Amino acid sequence: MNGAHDLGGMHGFGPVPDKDDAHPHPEWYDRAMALTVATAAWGRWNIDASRRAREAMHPAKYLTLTYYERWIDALERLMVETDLLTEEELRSGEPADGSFTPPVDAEGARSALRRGGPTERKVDTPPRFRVGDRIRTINRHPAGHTRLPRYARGQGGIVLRHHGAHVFPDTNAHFQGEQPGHLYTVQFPARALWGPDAAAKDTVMLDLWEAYLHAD
Amino acid sequence: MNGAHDLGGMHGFGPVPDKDDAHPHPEWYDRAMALTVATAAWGRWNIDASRRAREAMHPAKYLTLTYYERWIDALERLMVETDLLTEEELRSGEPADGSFTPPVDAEGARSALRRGGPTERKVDTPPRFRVGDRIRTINRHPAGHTRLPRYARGQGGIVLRHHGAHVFPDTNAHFQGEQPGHLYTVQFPARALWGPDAAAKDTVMLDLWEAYLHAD
Amino acid sequence: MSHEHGNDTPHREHSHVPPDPALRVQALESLLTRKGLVDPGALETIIDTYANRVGPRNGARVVARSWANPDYRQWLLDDATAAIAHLGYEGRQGEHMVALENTDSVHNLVVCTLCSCYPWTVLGIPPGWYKSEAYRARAVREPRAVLEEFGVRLDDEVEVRLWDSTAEIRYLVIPQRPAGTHGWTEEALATLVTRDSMVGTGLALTPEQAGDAP
Amino acid sequence: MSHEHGNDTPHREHSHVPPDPALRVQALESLLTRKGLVDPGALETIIDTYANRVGPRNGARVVARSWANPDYRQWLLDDATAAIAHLGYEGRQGEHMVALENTDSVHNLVVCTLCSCYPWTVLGIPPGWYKSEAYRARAVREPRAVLEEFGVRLDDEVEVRLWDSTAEIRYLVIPQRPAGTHGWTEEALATLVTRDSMVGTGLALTPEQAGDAP
Repeated sequence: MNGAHDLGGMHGFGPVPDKDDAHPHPEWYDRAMALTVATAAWGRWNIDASRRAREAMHPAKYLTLTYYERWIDALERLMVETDLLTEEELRSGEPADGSFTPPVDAEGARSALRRGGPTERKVDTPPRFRVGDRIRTINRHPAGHTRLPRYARGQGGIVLRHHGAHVFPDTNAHFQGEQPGHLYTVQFPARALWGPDAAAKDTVMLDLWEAYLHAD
Repeated sequence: MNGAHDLGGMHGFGPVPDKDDAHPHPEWYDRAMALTVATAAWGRWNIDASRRAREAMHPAKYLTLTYYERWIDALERLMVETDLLTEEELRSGEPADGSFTPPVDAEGARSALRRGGPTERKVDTPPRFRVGDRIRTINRHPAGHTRLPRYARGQGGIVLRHHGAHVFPDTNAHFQGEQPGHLYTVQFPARALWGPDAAAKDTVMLDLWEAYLHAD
Repeated sequence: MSHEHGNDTPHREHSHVPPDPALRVQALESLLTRKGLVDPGALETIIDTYANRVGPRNGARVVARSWANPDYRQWLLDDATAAIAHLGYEGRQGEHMVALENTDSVHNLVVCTLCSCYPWTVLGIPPGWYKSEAYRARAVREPRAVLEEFGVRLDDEVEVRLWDSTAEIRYLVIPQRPAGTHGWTEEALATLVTRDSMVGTGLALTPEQAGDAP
Repeated sequence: MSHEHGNDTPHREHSHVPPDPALRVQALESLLTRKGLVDPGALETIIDTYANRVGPRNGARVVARSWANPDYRQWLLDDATAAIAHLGYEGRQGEHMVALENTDSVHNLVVCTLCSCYPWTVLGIPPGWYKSEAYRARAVREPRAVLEEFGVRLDDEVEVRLWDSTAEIRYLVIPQRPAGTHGWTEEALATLVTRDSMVGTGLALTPEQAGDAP
């Protein structure tokens, strides 16, 4: 979706804030992060669905909420969407049913963090592109989740690296299957993306799935 | 600028609101509009500068304010920028000096509305393009005001109409002169802009200055 | 910025919405009139103009004449600014007009994605939906879905021409003349011309929809 | 929607910011633990992991070894995931690692424009500025201006390579080894490796900046 999350190239946000990062952060940041990680162990959604849920907000809301507020807002909606919570429980704060068993305890959480969630998959189809190939990205504006940002649509670049096949976010985010596809790092001249104000030497790299690319 | 005002193609705003337009609007809308029109008669800014001022907000603020709040916010800043008001007067609400004479009274306002502000200008340079020419828009991302929206950058189209030369917003908005340039209506296939989800027959027209175009 | 919010909330301050914009406008009006920057009579004239004198009835009269008078229609298509001024409608936000003709094969729709440009001289002040983020964002990308929301279903064979008002050219859509209006006066025809039909989000009313014959 | 606000304010409701996100998180945590959806010990483990065990010191150790050991450096450039796992750093948000080598002619900078992807296993939780709208919006369009804000001035001859983390590949920048560190131990070298230098918004500290010799 062309949402407020697709920030690359936007103006108007001012200088990068708090570059010395000196402020201690409030404890609820940690707890929001930990709740998000701990509930993921239920396996009812995936990282792409999490991102999709965080993006699926009115743009004014996205830009008004702070970072972890977006996480919590998305988490609540994901838990309702996947039947772990009801709207009524969220409203009241009272569990209607207390008979669940958490999927991970302290030790399980430690293992899950160390295991992570690799997204590389074996596929039978060979990659369509090789390192050095010239490609052009598609120019689509899907209503659903995608990882091809607006600034890089319809642009020409060169394949820099092939990463094997990875889970495809555009389907996985909507529980429509992993549909793994070949993933490439593509290099774009900064001037192609941004015009002559960019430095002539500079380049921009994105990791892009084969479905985002065609030969140029 | 790539601001929150550049809304073409965005997702996440939901259905078009209040299509029956049944709500009576509050009186302050009219007064915000009238103040904006009446102060324009000072001639200290132009319509492009007004638009520039309305865009020059943090994106969260732009999307949070209602329409006429943006107008008033921009008007206050323009009046300070052009020395008609001071920050202190805005803060206190008290004029530091009451010796001004309004540029238009009731009759003058009526005349000004009827006169409007035509933007066509005579220029010596002939138009570079003719009706039917294939052009491509530039892909630039200026920090200042521009009227080439993001969705139409780097796109190929056909010149549909020539409107003579008009005041160039990109300079005029910043008080850098009218620098009139030839203005064309350019027709783009909807699918070129939006991909295969658009209808094959549909087209999108934009009014674009020569500086935004090169031959394709 | 508050330390309490930590290090990624510098935009918090920007989300502050003044509690009452009406009071802010009132304070500004008071300041400007007392400082002598604005004449109260000028304000009343401007408000009265768009509340009572300039509105979609102007455009309806233009469209009705173009339906009734082929020479006028041709003039309107060739030089809308002059043809519209001939009926007395000219000035602010109507300095450079273009008329767009809806036909069996073409439907025109107007938007301003970057702000809310609108032909004030013939349609008055734009309605809220025209200025909404949703309309500005969506009309250009999915005009047919937006039209369906407005109750306008177009045949796939019809080309939608979407006009994004990026300069000072202002567009007036000439809707198709409804069937069953042969011989109607311009005054009667004008009652069928809605504001939405002149933006492209509606069609002209049929005599049945208008509910009364001339 | 309130009639008072009229017809173009349907998004007003969306601008509502919950007055206290800390209370919202507390309520959610209470609900989830009482319902048996989350184990309190799991939460403490996760918080402790990123507060005390996983952070930029991990990445600094990787970089220091790559400075001290050419074979390790080559391994890191060839297969960062394995070379980093060899030092014990693996798992969530570090499943697929790539190391980027800064040189006299190339400076690498990492951003995630679409969310805030970051190599947790080697750098921990991202700092606020990395997650900020300003950094996400600007780093990709004007990396040199952003670098100047961070106090990093690059020669025009240097190519800036900007990496937008759009997939699950996570990037670790290997900053250039500062002069005057010949013969330093890995432990001493690691003290020169800042978090920012591994994102690309900083350089490694010089011995003078670090303030103490090994």
